[in-house]
Amino acid sequence: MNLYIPILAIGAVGFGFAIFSVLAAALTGPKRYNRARLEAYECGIEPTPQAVGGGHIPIKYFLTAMLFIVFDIEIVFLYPWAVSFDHLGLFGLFEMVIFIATVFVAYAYVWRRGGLEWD
Amino acid sequence: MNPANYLFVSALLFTIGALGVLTRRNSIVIFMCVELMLNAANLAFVTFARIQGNLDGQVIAFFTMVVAACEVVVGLAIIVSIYRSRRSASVDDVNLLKF
Amino acid sequence: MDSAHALAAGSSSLLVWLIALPALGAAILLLGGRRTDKWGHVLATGLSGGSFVVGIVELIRMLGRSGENRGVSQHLFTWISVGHFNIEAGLLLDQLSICFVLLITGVGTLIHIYSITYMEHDLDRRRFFAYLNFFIAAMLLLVLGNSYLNLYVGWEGVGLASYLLIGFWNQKPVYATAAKKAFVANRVGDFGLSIAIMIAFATFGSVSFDGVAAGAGKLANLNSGALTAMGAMLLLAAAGKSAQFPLQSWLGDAMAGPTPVSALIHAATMVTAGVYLITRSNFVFDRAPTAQLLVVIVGVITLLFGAVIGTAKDDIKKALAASTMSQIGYMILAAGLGPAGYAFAIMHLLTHGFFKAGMFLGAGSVMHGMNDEVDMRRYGALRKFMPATFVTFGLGYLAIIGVPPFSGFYSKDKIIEAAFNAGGARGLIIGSAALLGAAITAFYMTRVMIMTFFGKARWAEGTHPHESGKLMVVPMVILAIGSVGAGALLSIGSSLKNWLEPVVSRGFVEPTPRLSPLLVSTLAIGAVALGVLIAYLKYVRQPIPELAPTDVSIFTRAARRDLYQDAFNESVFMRPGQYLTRSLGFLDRVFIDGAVNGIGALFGGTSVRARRLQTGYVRTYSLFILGGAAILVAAMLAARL
Amino acid sequence: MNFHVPVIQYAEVLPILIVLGAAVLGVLVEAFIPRSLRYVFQVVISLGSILLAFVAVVRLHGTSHVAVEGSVVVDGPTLFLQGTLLLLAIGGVLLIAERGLDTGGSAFTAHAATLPGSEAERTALASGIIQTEVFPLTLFALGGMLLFPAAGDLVTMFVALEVLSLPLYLMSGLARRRRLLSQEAALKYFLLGAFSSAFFLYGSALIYGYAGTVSLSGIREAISSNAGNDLVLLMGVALVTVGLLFKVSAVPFHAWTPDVYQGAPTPVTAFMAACTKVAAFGAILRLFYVGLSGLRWDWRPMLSGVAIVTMVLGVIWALTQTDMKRMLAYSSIAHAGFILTGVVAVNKAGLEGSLFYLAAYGFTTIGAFAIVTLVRDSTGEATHLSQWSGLARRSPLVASTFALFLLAYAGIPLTSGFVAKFAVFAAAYSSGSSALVIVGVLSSAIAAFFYIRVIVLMFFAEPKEDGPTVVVPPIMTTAAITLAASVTLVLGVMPSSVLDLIKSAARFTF
Repeated sequence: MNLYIPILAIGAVGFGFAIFSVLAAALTGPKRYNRARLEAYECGIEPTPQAVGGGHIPIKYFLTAMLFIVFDIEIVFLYPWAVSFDHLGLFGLFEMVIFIATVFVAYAYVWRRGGLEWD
Repeated sequence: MNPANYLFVSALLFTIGALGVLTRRNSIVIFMCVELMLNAANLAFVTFARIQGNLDGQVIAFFTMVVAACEVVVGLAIIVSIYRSRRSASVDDVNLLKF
Repeated sequence: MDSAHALAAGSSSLLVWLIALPALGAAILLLGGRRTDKWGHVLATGLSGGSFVVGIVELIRMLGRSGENRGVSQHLFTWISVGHFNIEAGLLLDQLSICFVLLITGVGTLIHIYSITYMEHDLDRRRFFAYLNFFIAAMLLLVLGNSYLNLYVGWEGVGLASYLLIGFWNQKPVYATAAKKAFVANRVGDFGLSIAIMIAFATFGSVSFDGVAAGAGKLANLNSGALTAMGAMLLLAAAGKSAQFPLQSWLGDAMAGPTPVSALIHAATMVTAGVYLITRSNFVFDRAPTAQLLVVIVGVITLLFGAVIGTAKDDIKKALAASTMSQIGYMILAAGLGPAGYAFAIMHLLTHGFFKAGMFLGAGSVMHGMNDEVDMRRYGALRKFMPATFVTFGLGYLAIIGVPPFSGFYSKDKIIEAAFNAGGARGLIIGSAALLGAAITAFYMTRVMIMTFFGKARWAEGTHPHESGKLMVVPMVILAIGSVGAGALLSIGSSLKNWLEPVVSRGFVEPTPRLSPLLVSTLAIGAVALGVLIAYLKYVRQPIPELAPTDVSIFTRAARRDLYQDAFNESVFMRPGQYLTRSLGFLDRVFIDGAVNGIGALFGGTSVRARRLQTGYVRTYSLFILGGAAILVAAMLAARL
Repeated sequence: MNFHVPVIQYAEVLPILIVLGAAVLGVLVEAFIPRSLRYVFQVVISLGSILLAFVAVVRLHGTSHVAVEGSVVVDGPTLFLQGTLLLLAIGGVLLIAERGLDTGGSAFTAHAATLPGSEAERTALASGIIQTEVFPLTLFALGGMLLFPAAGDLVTMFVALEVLSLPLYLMSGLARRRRLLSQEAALKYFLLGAFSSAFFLYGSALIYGYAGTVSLSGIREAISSNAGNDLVLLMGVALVTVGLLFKVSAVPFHAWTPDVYQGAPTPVTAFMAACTKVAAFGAILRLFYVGLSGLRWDWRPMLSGVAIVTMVLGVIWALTQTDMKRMLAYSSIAHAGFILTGVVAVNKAGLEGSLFYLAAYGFTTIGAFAIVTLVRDSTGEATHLSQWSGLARRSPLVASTFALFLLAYAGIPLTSGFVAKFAVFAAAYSSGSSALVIVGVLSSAIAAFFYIRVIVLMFFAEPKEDGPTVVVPPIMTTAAITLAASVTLVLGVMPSSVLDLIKSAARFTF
């Protein structure tokens, strides 16, 4: 029991900390409109390239990032399987083939719909 | 080290994430705060797995990561499309639908 | 009083046919389409008559059983069964409902016959008959249902039939408006009924008449909150359906429908459903005196209200409608008097069913012969041209004003007597009001009579009044016979009272009357004579102008405008409703937004304060979620503390 | 190390596999089939797979088994809800596939990626391209929904939750007309949905910390043997509840509902409003009746409170709405409260009542939104209430059908809504929560007013001069409306066969 009560306390501390920091920022910080806070990355770095098409962020950037995340994450399941695939036998192989095939379908879709072309 | 400390960190992360959602204006940042909350849950899962002495929690963390990644993809797609039509990622600007 | 007594002792498999026959007719006519144009009306009339025959058979069977065992039921199917709760779709025919069954099917069939001629030239006659049959089926379901829920289904069904028939000629916007008014008033009433059902369910765990009666019998104290609330809600329902104060305003407009509809639905049957509801719920009202008092008050107000409006109407159907309202006020008043009055309420309902339906048919016959003219100032001297209509209408007139030995005398006189016998100042007040109502009734009905059938002809040009066809006259004659004889038949030897006793006033011992019946009768006849005399002086001695005079007293003006009931409704019901919705929107904007802004200012700092109106809502929503999560956590922990 | 090779009962999860497999197939169609043929392929695949899955569910009738290593439970409630979901999805897919209503061909934007109002959008519109990616998305969402009420552990539940949500986020943003509203709906739905699922996940972590397992039967045992720290358990339950109540749009987790229902393309709204609620309530029932039944004295007050607030506020907000879709959204919030009334009964009657209510509500909702798609003016659907005035003059059949759905929502006898309300209120009454019943009754009485208001408007008000036209329903929409209307009537007039089915099905396996 006693072990977990601090969770509540910490929650309260976290809550208080967040409120405190926001309030502190509001009270002590300069009160002017800051354009940087509305930027995509909110850290002073302007997304580049800038100004060519009126400040377009190239959509390719996001697309590539998204594709990377999708295909990168499948390794999460491959790794545990690789560690114990001899125990799992044919069953494991079969399931993994289905899994990879499904991911491959997504890949085929991206490829056919032009998601991999840079221009 | 007392595993409970990891739980404290996880609770802290979760609270910070939740308050971040409330206070931030940029939808990407809001979304990052949600990811923070998911990771807080992950940390809790892993810690509890350690405390309970079984591996379930660690496996669950894998699932959570994958789901979170999918969420990132969908979320980015939506946010980018709305940014392109409105030239703003601020959640304060999307309030045509109200009352 | 033995409330736990089951309402039905035996069972009968015939009951369903009462409803099924007219329902079948409606289905055939509606689905058959134009193919049934040729013979549809005959089929509809025949099926309605068939239902009447079944009713007669049931009556004969019922007479063969002893008083306590007369009720029969029929189980149809288990409608809803959840856990321990069962709702059976079942029918119940007892001494009370048989009265209604015979009235509905009997008068209904006569009106079917009458409509064959009346609607002859209407292209949509088949549809009209389909609706009529549908109405008969729904009305029978209303009075035969063995639970409040089955009653409710019939209740909605007659409502639907009523809108369909009021708006039957819905090309004219004014008719559509009338249908809308009826719809809204009835919705308010239905709201009351559904709340009453829910209260019954929440209190007794049952919605059948048996179950509620048993549950109410077990409640220890009189006037328990649940029963009073249920009674008040039932009264609201009755007021909506029966055009009682404060939901009375729709009845006059409902006269926009074809006249046979006015006779059947808005005079004889549907509008009396409220009286049935209150009488049927005697086990509720008898244990909720406060609700009963409310019933009496509503009855008294309406009977005077309707009578006063009746004095100023020039439209013959509206005058009759006002009179209907007033006569139902009498019935409601009687039903509010408890076991002493239920039987008289039903008696007046039955006699009124005859004479009022007959008078409406008479009015229809007059309109039929006068190119659909409804303004009585354009009538006059019709007795020579429409003798049959004149005689039948005249008999109905004698019945409604309560001239002995016509039927209205017996029933109205008993109600006035019962009102005086209520005792104390209360008895005196409601008794006097009922007497006053009788005098006014005599006045305005005499006025209708004189303006229509006597005096000089004030017809519009090109009008050639003529007697209506046989199929129209026969029903009028039959109803006229009813209006002459029904009162005596039901009243002599207290036959109806004894008949209904096992259902509505079991074990009730009649107190000794405070005023002698003879005195009350004399007073009543005196009041009637006074009313007739005034009308005679006013309308026979002086010529009747063809246009309504405008230099009239404020009372006439108020009565012409239905005692400002529309204005009243507008200010009492519509405005607050509009205000409520508007203020809700206002609350939304001020408080919700205000709160949003407040939170935004707290968390977002100064820049948000400057752009208060553009607060992002996603953030508010997530605040709801976070706050809700905190509350849920607190609630879970609190349950443990 | 003793290694246990998992066993998967493919036959028992066949309905889910069929739908998800068809979704993958749909993605392949998008990749390899020429554009002009895609629509036909997608419609055939979607409807065919749903029908096939329905047959599979019917064949599983009577199964009561914990499958896939405890992750999926195939029992009466699961199969009933899966069957309901599949039938609802047929209606939803028919609406989504409708091409005869919008002059542009379908309700969906051809290219979700093009800018609203840009040249590229006009080109895409002019080329007459039909959006077909929405079909696999629908099937993915449906697959998640089928899994949601069957989930035997919290992680499966979480995955199902995300699988059903992610496609819906995207589908909300696909409207052809009023695209800014649609995109806004997608963004709000996404951000709030992700936020609430984080609560669900954290709650699962806490429950795992208490019980040492995430399987519902394990949690049940842990609670009955009082295994660990109650504080962690109670907090975990509260947070998990947040995630689930968000999906059923209970107050105060409802805020997304009106915005998303209004902004999303109406066929998607129909699908989402009907199916999400069914699936999510299935999960709620399983979680609380199986996993947490030993804890009922703790969560009943909480859920009762939520039910009361949801009913009352949902109804009050709906009173002042002027937009049809928004009004239906608030009414769906109120209905979530009514269903919760059945849930908190925690007895067999409560389970039966909730299941029946879900089926009744689902079909009525599909039908009501289907009719919203029919009332259009030159700019698309005419959803403002004032535009509906006098609709019965122009199209008595459509207006009468809509009136039927509204009456069912209001719970008038002889419609499914009445039986459903009666069932849940009866269950709540028998479990002793009279207060809940009274609040429920009062709010349904208030609710009747705004439903009736629409009926009055349609039947008794004068039509507007430049009012919208009612499109003659094309074949697919007609089919969906007919399905919905007949179920609404049958469940109202002769509910006994369905009630009997539910009675035999309403037993959880664990």
